[in-house]
Parts: sequence; C-alpha cells; structure tokens
Amino acid sequence: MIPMSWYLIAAAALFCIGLFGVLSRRNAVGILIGVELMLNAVNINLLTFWHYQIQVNAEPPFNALVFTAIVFIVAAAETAIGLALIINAYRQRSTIVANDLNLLKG
Amino acid sequence: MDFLRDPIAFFTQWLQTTLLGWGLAEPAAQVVGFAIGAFMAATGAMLFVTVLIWAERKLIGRIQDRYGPNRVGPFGIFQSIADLVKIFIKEHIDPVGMDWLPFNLAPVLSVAAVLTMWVAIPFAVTIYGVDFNVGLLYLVAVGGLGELAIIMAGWGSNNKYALLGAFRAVGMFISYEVPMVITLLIPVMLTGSLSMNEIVRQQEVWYIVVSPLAALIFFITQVAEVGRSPFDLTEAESELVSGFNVEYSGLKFGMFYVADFLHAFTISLLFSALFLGGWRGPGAAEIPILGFIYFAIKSSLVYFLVILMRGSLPRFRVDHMMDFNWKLLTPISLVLVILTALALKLMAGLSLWVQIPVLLVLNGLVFVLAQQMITGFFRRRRPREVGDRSRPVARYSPPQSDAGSQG
Amino acid sequence: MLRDWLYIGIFLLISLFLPAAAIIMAALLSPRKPNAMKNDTYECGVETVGESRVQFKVQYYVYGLIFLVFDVEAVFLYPWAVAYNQLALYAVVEAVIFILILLGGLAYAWRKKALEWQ
Amino acid sequence: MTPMQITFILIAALTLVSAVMAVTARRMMHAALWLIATLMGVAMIFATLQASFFAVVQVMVYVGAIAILILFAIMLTRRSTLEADQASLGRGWIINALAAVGVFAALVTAVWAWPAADTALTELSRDAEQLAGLGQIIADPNGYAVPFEVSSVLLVAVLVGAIYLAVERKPQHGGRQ
Repeated sequence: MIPMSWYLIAAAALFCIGLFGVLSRRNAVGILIGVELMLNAVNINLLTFWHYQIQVNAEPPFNALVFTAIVFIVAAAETAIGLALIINAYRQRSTIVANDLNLLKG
Repeated sequence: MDFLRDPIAFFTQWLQTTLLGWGLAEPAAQVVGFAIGAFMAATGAMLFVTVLIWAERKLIGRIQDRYGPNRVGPFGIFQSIADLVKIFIKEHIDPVGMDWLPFNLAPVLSVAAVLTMWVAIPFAVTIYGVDFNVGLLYLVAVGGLGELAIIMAGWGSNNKYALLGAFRAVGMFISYEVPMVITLLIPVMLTGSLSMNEIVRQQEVWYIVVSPLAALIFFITQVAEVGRSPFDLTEAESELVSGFNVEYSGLKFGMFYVADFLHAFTISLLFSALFLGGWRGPGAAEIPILGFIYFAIKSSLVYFLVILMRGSLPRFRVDHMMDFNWKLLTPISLVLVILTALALKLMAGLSLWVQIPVLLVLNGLVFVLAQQMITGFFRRRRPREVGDRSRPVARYSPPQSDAGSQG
Repeated sequence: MLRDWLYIGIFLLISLFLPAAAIIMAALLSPRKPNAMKNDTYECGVETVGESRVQFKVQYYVYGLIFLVFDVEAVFLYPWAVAYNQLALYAVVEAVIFILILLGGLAYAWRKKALEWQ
Repeated sequence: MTPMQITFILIAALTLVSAVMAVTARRMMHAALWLIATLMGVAMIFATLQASFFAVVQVMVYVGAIAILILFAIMLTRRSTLEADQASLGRGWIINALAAVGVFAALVTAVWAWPAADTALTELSRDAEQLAGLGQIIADPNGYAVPFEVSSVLLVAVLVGAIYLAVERKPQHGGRQ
C-alpha cells in the first residue's frame, strides 16, 4: 500500500505552493486562494495521522477528526471575512491589488 | 425462476463466472464486472431521458388542453428519438471570445453530476451501486457540482445574459440547499445512519408519515434544485432569454437538457427513497424485482407530481423566491429539527404508536406557524393601488411606510 | 471501504466519458460552417454592447455567505444526528443551543435587511 | 508499484498541477476554477485515506460553498481584476519561489528523518470511521462540546461581521463626505 511519507510530501508540496501564492500574488483574492491551499495541506496531514493512529493503536483517535472539522470551520470563517473585506476595500478604493491597499501605512 | 426473482444478481453471477473463466483474477473480475454494470446503468439512464421527455411533453400537453407530441409513432412515442437524431447532427457554434475549456466542460460536467448520483441510490434490496456509509451526504455533495457546471457555462459563453442567468441560477440553488441540508437531518436522526440502504431498510413506517412537513420542505427544495417551474427563473425566457445556456447549440445544448430531465427524475428517486420507503413493500425483501417495481411506481408518482406542479403553478418573482427560502423555509426547518430532536428524545422509551401522533401534532403546529408567517407577510406587503380601480395598471408599494398603510 | 471509493471513481469516470463521447461524436457528424455573424454573442438581435463579463451586485455575495455559514454548521450536525440514538438528553439540548445560536444569526441578517433582494 | 500507488500518484499529480495553475493563472476566474480542481483532488486524497466523511464534506463545503463564494467575490470585483491581469505575480516572485522551495526542502528532510514515515497505510475495516463516535464526542461536555459551541458562535460572528462589511449602506442625510 501507500507509504505515509507520500502523503506527507504531497501535503508539504501543496503547502509550499500555497505559500508561494500568498507571498507573490498581487490580487487579494489570489492571496486568499493561496491560504485555502495551505489549509487543505494541513487537513491532508491531519487525516494521514488519523489513519496512522488507527493502524498503530486499535482505538480510533477522534482528536484528528475534530481538528479537521475545526479547520473546515475556520477556513469557512476566514474566506467569508476575507472576501467581505476585499469587497469593502474594492468599493472604497476600487482596487484589490494588495500593494495598493496601504491606507494604514505611515 | 431465479432469474425472474433477481435478474441483476443473476446477471452479475453470470458475468463473474464468465470473466473468471477468461482467466481474470478475482478482484479484477469484480472490478471489470462493476465497470460493465456501471456503463450499462449510465447508458440506460441517459437513454431513459427520451422516455421522460416524451412523458413530460404528453402530460404538459394534456394539462394545457393540447395533444402533445402525436405524429411520430403511436402516441408520438418516437418523437424524442426523432429530436435526438436532429440535435445530434446540428452544428456546434463556438461564440466569439469564449473560454474553451470551461465552455466545453460545462455540459459534460452537468450530466456527470446527475449521473454520479445514481451510484448511491438503492433501487432494490440487492440492486444498488455502492452501499456507502456516507451515501446521503455524497448525494447532496455531488448534486452541488451541477452549480459549478452552470457557472462554467455562464462564464465560458462570454455573454451577458448567460452570465447573469448563471449567477441567478447559482444564487437560487445554493439558497435552497440550506433548508434541504437541514431537513435531511430528520431522516438521519430517525435512522441513525447516513447510508441510503440503511435509511430504506429502517423505514418500517414511511418517514413521510413520521414527519410530513420535513417531506414537504424537502420536496420543495428539490424542485428548486432542479430549477423546475415554479422555480424556473433561471431560464426566464422574457428576462434572461434562456439563462446560462443561450450560447450553446447542438448536442452541447442537448446535454444540459438531458441533465435537467434526468435530475428531475433523480429527485423523485431520492424523495421516494428517503420518505416513501424506497423499495419497501409486501414481499420486496425476498423478491428484489418486486422491490424494484415498487420503487419505480413510487418514483413515477413523485415525478408526476413534479410535472403537475410545473403545469399548474406560475413562476416566482426573484425577490419572492429568495424571501420564501430565507424567511420561511430556513427558519421553519430549523424549528422543525429542534422540535423533532427534543420530542423524540423525551419519548425515547415509548412505543411507535405514541411517538408518531405526537410528532404529527408538532408538524401540524409548525405548519400553522408557517401559514401565519405567510399571511403576516402578505398583510404587510399589500401594494397600494394608484389611480382608480378601473385601471389597476399602476401599482406600487411605497418604499418606507410598509406597516399600517393598507390602502 | 476502498472498494466503495474505487467503484465510485469508476462510475464517475464513466459518467464523464459518456456525455463527452456523445458530444465528440456529434461534433464529428455535424456540419461546421462558422461565420462572423453566426459566432457573434447573442444579445436579443442587436449588436453586443460593451464588456460582456459585467459587474454584479453584492446581494449574491451575501446569499453565498449565509449559505456558507449554514452549510458548514449543518454538515457538522450530521455526525450528531447519526449518533442521536445513543445520546443523552443534555447532548441533544447542546445541539439545540447550537441551532439556536444559528437562528440568532439568521435573525440578525433578517433585521439588517441582508435577506432582501434589492 | 501497486495499482493503488499509481492511482495515488495520478491524484497527487492532478492536485499539485492544478494548485500551481491556481497560484499562477493570470485571470482570477481561471485561478478559481483551478482551485476547484485542486480541492477535488484533495477530496480524492481523503478518499484514499478512507476518511469518507471528510472527502464528502470537502466536496460539499469547499467546492460547493467556499469556491462558489470566491467566484462570486471575483465577479463582484471584476474591474480591478482586469487591471491586475497584466502582472498576476508581484515583482519578487523568484525570491518567493526560492523561499517556498526552501520550506519544501526543509519539510521533506523532516519527513525523511522520521523513520515511522515509511509505514505503509493499510486498508481499514469498514466501520473504522465511526461517525457515531464523532457525533458523541462533539456533544460530550468532557469531549469537544465547548469547542463546537464556540465554533457556532464564531460562525455567527462571521455572519454578522461579513454582512456589516459587505452590505452597501445607504448614504444617510444627503450622502457621504
């Protein structure tokens, strides 16, 4: 069957792609997309360890499932608020290029 | 005799032995057998659409005092096949500025989203694709992929109307998914499982008897999910020309059509599996083919109801449609889930004959509440007439003074 | 478990393949005589005006937002509903509180007229 | 290579390639569509891990809700997206790419240094997922009842905040400014 390291490496790759997106996208929605990718990578890791835990210990670890659920909830919250902020910023400044949103810069 | 009792199992057996005879390994033979079965089921489902289209046109014709198709073959039964041939050889037009991949993927995806639902529906005690431990959520999730196809179609077409229609459609579909997901908690609560087979198996009393209001809400939301009249604003000819599929032609358009009709039938299957006991009936557990017939009859009745609704109800206005969902169905379904959960837990030890009447009374109470909300809504919103009554053309509702201005 | 998913994967591939094959076949069979007039985007018979990928109103976003919140909440009520028969009364009451908080959110959106189609 | 491993490699390749497209596509709409492909790939990875519930929830919540919301937001901010088309990535993208590759290398070495990472994940029994157990533990005060109540409060707070931010407020007393 599939070695656990494959899952972990795939998740790491996904995380780094997301990281790249967050660092270098100019569009604010693009940055959010990068964050989504990173959160997904985290979920892959959590569920891989859940599977591993079942295999090692007989009893099922619910912590991993609960954590994954909470990551889902947090992702939903983050997207909703992030996009609302972007829409608001767009309405006021009529741009969503992240570098131009520098009102708080001194 | 065995063949008559359970033709599918008989066929599977035969296929297995044949494949094993060809020297395939056991698991591979099973997988190949499943693939052949799936291929036949999917093809059958897509061809079945021709029958559905004919039946619907005939019925709608009758409702509107027409004959419906009556030229090709007896009762016009080959009309759909003639249409199929015609649409098959029509030209495919690629609109200017289209986005190639989304534009061409959308019709395929919209059919696939409906077809994949069939794998988790139990047709009879032994006839099902997969007995899946999260089958119900799977059905909801896959049904949602159709929205994606619509967005892709609207975006890819590079057309204002297509995009407007697509977003209106998706706005409606996602809105009606909320009460649907909430009401589906009730069958899950009653069964204690998400597997479709388990839900059907446990329905000694049909769930429509236990919770008629949940069944009603589910039915309404499902009709909305299909975008059938009265929820056909997505293809409002007068406003949006035809919705997200204006730019499609030939079989690409035909695929949206297929997806639409197949989805309408699939929701009937779902409704009868979840609330009408699925394949359950006298003798169905022993003779699977009998269960299949019961299931077909139940689903056809539900489908008939869907067509009847389409033939008799006028289209919703867009704001009413949203109000209906967010201000009536959603709160009502939440209240219903709360009441059902509490009542069932408080009556945990009692017999079914006590539980069901109490649940029915609760359903009735919630229904009365809903009716009060509707009448209250219309009392507040009565439009004031302008001018005299002989020319009731100009009506408007004043923007601010809603309450107390009942002209 | 894995077999279920394998079957679903096979079914998904087949149900993607069938319409795609049908469309490709139809595309091969059908005539193909494009011209500029025919390929122009449809706009009630007049020339297309302006950028076709138009701006949208914020109401769609608000509905999407409320949908997202309710969807996420409802999905994580499903395990609770599965376990319903083994739960004690207080666990049911907890879920009821959960739903009531949600109803509060709906009431807020209602009062702020966010549910209104403008 | 077993068929299972080949399937996994195909799925992972689909996921990662669409992820790369999602962060580099010039048009935001394309980026969002590639994001959806990535999310479907991740759902398939969950399925190979036999976390059926989360595979389905991934499709339902991420593809069905979050991605749709992102698409709506992109349509709402169209004009700015058009301007941003010219250069989708910022200036220092090469440095960023190097940083990302560096992080990846560090993570991979960490995985390789851990001997247990080579454990082959076997097929679980059918009822290993135990949804009912999950349901019980999220309603159990000694388990995770409090986090779930808090998450419900969080989501309502999100609802309130996002509506406050997104809904256009009518100008009062003869307009703003």
